[in-house]
Amino acid sequence: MLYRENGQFKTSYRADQQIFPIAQDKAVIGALVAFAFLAVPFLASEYLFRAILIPFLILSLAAIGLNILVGYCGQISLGTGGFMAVGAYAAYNFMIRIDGMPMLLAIIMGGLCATVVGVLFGIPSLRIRGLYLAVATLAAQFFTDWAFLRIKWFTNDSASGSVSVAELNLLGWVIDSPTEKYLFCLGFVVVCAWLAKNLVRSHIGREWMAMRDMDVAAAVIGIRPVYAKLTAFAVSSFFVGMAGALWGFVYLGSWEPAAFNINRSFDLLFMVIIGGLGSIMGSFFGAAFIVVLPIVLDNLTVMVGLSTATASHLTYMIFGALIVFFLIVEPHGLARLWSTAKEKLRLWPFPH
Amino acid sequence: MSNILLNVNGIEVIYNHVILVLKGVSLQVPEGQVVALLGGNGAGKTTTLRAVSNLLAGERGEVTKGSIELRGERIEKLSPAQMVDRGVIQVMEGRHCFAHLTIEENLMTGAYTRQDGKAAVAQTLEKVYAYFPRLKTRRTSQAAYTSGGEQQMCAIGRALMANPKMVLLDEPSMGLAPQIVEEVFEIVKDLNTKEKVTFLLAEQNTNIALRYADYGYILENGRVVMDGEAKALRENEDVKEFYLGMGGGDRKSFKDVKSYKRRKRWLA
Amino acid sequence: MAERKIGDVILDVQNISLRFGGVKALTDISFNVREHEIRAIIGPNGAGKSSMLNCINGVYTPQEGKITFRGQTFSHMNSRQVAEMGVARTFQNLALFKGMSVIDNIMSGRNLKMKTNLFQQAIRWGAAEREESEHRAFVERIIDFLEIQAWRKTPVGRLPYGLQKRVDLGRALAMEPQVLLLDEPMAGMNVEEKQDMSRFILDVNDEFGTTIVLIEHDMGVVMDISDRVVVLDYGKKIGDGTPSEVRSNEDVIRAYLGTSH
Amino acid sequence: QAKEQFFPVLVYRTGAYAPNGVPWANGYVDYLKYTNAKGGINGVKITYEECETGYATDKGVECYERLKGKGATVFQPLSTGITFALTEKAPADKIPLITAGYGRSESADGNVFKWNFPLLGTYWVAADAILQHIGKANGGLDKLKGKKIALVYHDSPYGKEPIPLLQERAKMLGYELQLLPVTAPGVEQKATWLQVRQSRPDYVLLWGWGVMNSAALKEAVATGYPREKMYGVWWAGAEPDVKDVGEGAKGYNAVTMQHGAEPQSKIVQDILKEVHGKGQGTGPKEEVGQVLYMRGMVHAMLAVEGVRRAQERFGKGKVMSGDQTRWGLENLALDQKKLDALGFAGVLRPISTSCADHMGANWARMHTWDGKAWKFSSDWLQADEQVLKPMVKQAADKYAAEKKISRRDAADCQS
Amino acid sequence: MGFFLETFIGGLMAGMLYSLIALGFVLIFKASGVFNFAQGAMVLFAALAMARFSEWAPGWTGSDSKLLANIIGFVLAMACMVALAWVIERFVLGKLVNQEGITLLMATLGITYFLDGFGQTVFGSDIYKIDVGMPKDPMFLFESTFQGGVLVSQEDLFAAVIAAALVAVLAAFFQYTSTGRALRAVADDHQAAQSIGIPLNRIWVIVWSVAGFSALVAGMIWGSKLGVQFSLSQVALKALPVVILGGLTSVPGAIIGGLLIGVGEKLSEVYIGPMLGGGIEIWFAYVMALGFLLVRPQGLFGEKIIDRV
Ligand SMILES: Nc1ncnc2c1ncn2[C@@H]1O[C@H](COP(=O)(O)OP(=O)(O)OP(=O)(O)O)[C@@H](O)[C@H]1O
Ligand SMILES: Nc1ncnc2c1ncn2[C@@H]1O[C@H](COP(=O)(O)OP(=O)(O)OP(=O)(O)O)[C@@H](O)[C@H]1O
Ligand SMILES: [Mg+2]
Ligand SMILES: [Mg+2]
Repeated sequence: MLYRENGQFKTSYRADQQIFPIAQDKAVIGALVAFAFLAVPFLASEYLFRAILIPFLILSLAAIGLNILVGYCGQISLGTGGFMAVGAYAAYNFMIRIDGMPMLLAIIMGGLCATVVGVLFGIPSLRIRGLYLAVATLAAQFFTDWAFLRIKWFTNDSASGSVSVAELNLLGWVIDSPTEKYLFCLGFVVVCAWLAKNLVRSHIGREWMAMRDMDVAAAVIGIRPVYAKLTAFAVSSFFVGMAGALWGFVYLGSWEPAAFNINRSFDLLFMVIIGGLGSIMGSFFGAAFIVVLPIVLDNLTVMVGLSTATASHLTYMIFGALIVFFLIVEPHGLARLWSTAKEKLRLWPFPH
Repeated sequence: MSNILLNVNGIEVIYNHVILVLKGVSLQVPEGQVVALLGGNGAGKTTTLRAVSNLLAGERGEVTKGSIELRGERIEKLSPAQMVDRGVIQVMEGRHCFAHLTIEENLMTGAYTRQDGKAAVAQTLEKVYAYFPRLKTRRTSQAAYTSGGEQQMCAIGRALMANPKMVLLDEPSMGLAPQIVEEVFEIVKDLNTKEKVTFLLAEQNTNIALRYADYGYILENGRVVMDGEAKALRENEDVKEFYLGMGGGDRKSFKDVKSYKRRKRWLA
Repeated sequence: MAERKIGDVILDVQNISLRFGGVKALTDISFNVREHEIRAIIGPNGAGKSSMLNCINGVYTPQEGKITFRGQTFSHMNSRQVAEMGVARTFQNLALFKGMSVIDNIMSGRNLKMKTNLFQQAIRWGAAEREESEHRAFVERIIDFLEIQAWRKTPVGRLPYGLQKRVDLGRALAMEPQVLLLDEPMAGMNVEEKQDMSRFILDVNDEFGTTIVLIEHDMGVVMDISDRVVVLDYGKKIGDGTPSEVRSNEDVIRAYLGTSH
Repeated sequence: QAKEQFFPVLVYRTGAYAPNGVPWANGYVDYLKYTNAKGGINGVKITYEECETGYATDKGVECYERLKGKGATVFQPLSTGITFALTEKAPADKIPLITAGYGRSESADGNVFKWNFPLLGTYWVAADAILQHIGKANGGLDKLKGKKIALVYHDSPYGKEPIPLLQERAKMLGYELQLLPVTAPGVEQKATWLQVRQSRPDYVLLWGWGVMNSAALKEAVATGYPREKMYGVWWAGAEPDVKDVGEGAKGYNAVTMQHGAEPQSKIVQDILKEVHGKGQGTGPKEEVGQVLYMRGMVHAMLAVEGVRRAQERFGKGKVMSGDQTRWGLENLALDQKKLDALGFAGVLRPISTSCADHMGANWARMHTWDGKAWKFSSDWLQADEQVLKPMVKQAADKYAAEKKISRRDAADCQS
Repeated sequence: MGFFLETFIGGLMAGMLYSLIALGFVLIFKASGVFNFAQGAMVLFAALAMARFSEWAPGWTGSDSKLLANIIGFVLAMACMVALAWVIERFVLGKLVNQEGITLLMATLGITYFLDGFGQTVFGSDIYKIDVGMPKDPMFLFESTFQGGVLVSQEDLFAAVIAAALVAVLAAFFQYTSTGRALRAVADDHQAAQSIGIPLNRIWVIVWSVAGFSALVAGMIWGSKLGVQFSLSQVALKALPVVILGGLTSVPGAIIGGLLIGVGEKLSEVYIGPMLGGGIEIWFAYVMALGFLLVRPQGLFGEKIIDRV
């Protein structure tokens, strides 16, 4: 009814290659972004900003990064937490060691440092594959955990290994209130999502996907595995690193290496898979699911009046069961569920 | 007809909740016969076989309408393993050998459901090797490292190891050298006449399929568009033109074909 | 149909031997391919036909022997070099990128020709966008040519086998190859589809002057459309010549054709 | 409408650290219930809500955001990681943090850390008290010269906190310090204890949490290191740490945060009567009076007394805001008389804070596991202010510089 | 030299304990192609069940016999593991036939969450004790040769022997039974295995039960070493480098991998650790595994990774 492609004829390939070739999609996404920028700041409570929206946005960014690596290039990584840590600590060091370093630049530099580390740990992927690689990437996780605890220089000789940042200042705009933080993250994430979307629908994106789906065939059509895999690691860790920096700077304010421990890596992988491998949109769905669900469950179980322990055990159980449930309903994630729904809508009211 | 082994009754199959592939397919396979299922790419042959052997679930497909009966028993709810227990086994399209197992191990897994003792299994193994001598020479290689044709033989041999009553063969000729294709069909005939094994085979190679089959169904776009005795089908002008490549009597050289898509109209 | 000019030797395979552990996949194989011709390789299952293509293609490294392509001689090439020199291929066991749409699969064949860097692609402004559109236009021509317009945006994993084969061909064509290696492009097709595919192959050969090396088990097709045929058996060459020569070769009849053809 | 003072309670009753988190939480909540049973804080009823953090920083932050909206009086995160994160947020929200016996050691400097209250002692206090004790046992601190002391620590900011002090002290006293980090959660310590066996230190200090403590003791048994030479921090000196080691842990010492296991104390008896006696106890009865339960109670008492003190200035029987409570905590004056009245006679020594000193006390005792219970084994020990003060100041200054904040002036101290 | 030996032997022992957990991973992977991240949770669950049941047993039977209590605990815990295997097959794996490895892996993470919550709800989250009478005191060898002797933990020795026995039995199961072959077939291709009549559901219940058994043994040994509590589920992380080093599909690989990792880890921590400030063993284990994988991407004994076109 409302959702129809009919009558939307593309007169140029360019038009067909837009991010959202279907007009309704474009409208919906446009409205959503506008809503997020213009309406949410007036509607949301401080709790919503600080405890849900900001972590949701930052983790979406990290999930986009991880999705590039896992979803698009097919290299499973369990070291994401480590790359986030690199981004956070590197950004911190740029801030603290270079006087007058703009925060934005520091975050980007954090991303770049994560890129370097990511590429380094990506080198084994040229030889090791699949689950072997997945487990091997834990090396990155544990090594960075260790390095930031042990090497004092990284933490500016802080005895405990934990660091904190001074005020966030974006070209004179002091980002202080939750709303400002939210807007900052939102802007950041929207730009990054746009860049990521552009990449995955360009030829580099096709190279990644080709590596994922069939690497021998990819080599035969002239794709260099080295280049494809390492760029995927690079781009992925760039986004992940920036997300790490934001996590430290904006969400936590002060952090220790444990903020980026292995559970973070697993959570991110969850987001990517629940959301949908190989889908930028899915990264958002996944992040929302993993950030919001436990909180909702927590609140619900507490509301029912269970003791804290029972409530949180129950939360664990429901959370685990829901993950399995979603995987069964749609192994390709929420994004696929979404597109199936769209397909149905397109056919509506005819069943097929 | 009392000896109907398999009766497929107006089934619809949907993949992924949205893609409707079979739109009411009905067919019958009498006991002890070879029935061919013909049709172009994407007609739904594989899907039909999967529906019978209950392998649709793994592809996220489901039968939404109609019924399938084996000897009068409804079988839609059975698991693939239960189907094998009832003597119905499918040779999947695209080989699907167990890559890490050797050829012989592959064959032996086929005998998993057998209860009649080691000796009997060994005997069947010898029979399979006799049918496919090439497999015997490659028995210790991992299946993944054998050639495409060898894998095809392995897949067929593996199914035979179960001593089936009915075999669903999906594109047996694909990738086989011509004389092996002949051999495979000879084997089919052999099993059919000697051991009374019933076959339902999906084939693109219409020519040979109709030579060996008793009866044929032609499937296009998820519907049965024609069926009849194999002999009769072979004589049918449309079949000749579209499936045997012999428009106007003689076989045309592939070099000279210029396509004129009358077929599209025929199907509409 | 205009008479095709068959030119000089473009690809020369000399004394190739390939072993996998104890298995001798290829033993001392030599043959050549001339420009613009359609060269078929036939032989029983496991004869080493696919392995031969894999050697030319740089997927396998033969233990012995050399390959000369356009006057340059290699004992081993890596796949990318081969691709850059203009050799494309299709695969026997469908090696498509299953998760990608038809368009993306074929576009990926244009990969070598796309030059914009990572940053341009990320911003997707100017050059990157232009490039994308240009190549898309080319790919659309291939899609038209192969008559798969209706499936453009379908993930290839969902297509029936025969169409997947076409997409595989499309991806190879997108590379604008000088030599096209086809590994059983017609397996699993019915006669009509084989006719279509034959026509595609002949058209490619005609219109773009692409040299074609073809592996096929359907003797009808091979005999009809190829200019010369190599016959392999158990890794050895047992015949080489025009279709009619090969058809009457005793060894070939015994090893491969059987009596019925 | 009845006046209510809201206390958020961050707990971890599940996960790796639950065995330690649960008794603490039970003690904390029971004390709040007890206060209500006694008529609240000058008539102001206490309400509270638990939030499960699982010892994870991000969950802690979420809990903080959720509960602060409900008018939180004071937070006690019971996790070094969460403390670090909340330290950044508390000033903006004007909610004080009590981190009694944990958190940043330099946050004792109230001039920089306006909102942090590491009451009763920091890790530097703990470490110094242990050294004092060892010194005494050897007949003077100077006897430590030439000795070898190993620190087996949880490889995290928590475990690393005592290192600066121990190093400073090593320079002064001339002992050799060996650092042996154990990766969290500390289930595998074989390499660590092989190193201990090889270098044979005279003393081992144990800075662990959760399973790491009992695993360390078991490895000590397995490598034959004498438990009498082992000294734990107060987070490594409670029942869960030794319970399943049993006899093997006999002789193992730990420094206390003043209190130990005190089932006989008046407050415990009162709680048994007023809370458990009325069927309102949070955990099992046997737990009441154990070390971590006591700690939960003590921590709750500090929070309640902070509010009570604030009421003295801002109005008795009124609900105190976070800022007002901060003033109360900053001007705590719990003398012996008050403590005795509260039922903490023999459990705690007087505590008095000021704008500059947010710690309020630097006393500790040793207790030793006798196979069945923790028994005190030393007199009161006091950390050396001469050593600690400058270190705190220096570290706090560094923090202030990094964060670009300036020290509070006298006027600010009045607020 | 004495100390080197001590470290070396200590490493071997620790490695054996890792193997015990690695075994669970290998079993399930070999038989269903599932990389089972829930193995750690299963170890914890099994140990909790055994600890609690044997704690409650005297109350039910009225007898004080420790042996009896332990046996009851073990048997009931095993029953729990079989039930668990059945539930997992019925509600999770059975519905995910023919899905990609990574989806299955995520499903096992879901199971992990569920089990963590469920186990703690049913059995509590305190520290519990499993006491199967393993000797705690150290043993000294070669006291005449080296000063102070070479210390060996008797408890570890005990555990190592049990682990070795278990592995031997399981390796035989895979090698010499026809079920072993079917299991490997399932791992290669679910759908093809189904098509030839291998009943996936039954196979999976069997395999997960066997894995449950190995989890129970691991839980018993680790539990009596560490006490039974949540952290037990994290020892599974220690087994990860072991499985990739040994090869995901090889039972003997789990042992050799375990020994190599154990020794490498301890030696590195003791000899290199102090130079780098310590605490390096965890990542060193991975770096070591990585090093081996660069030479053999399928692990030491794993099945060759096949890529062919
Ligand atoms: N798993 C799947 N998900 C979605 N669609 C599918 C799936 N499998 C098959 N289809 C669709 O179902 C239709 C019929 O496919 P099927 O494989 O049954 O054809 P076929 O007759 O066997 O063709 P071929 O001769 O090429 O093997 C095709 O259009 C195909 O795209
Ligand atoms: N990577 C490999 N490892 C081991 N053996 C191999 C490998 N590749 C091919 N072989 C073996 O080499 C022989 C030739 O195989 P190839 O695939 O080239 O045959 P083919 O002529 O293409 O046969 P078909 O017509 O059946 O496809 C076969 O016996 C095969 O088992
Ligand atoms: Mg088919
Ligand atoms: Mg081949």
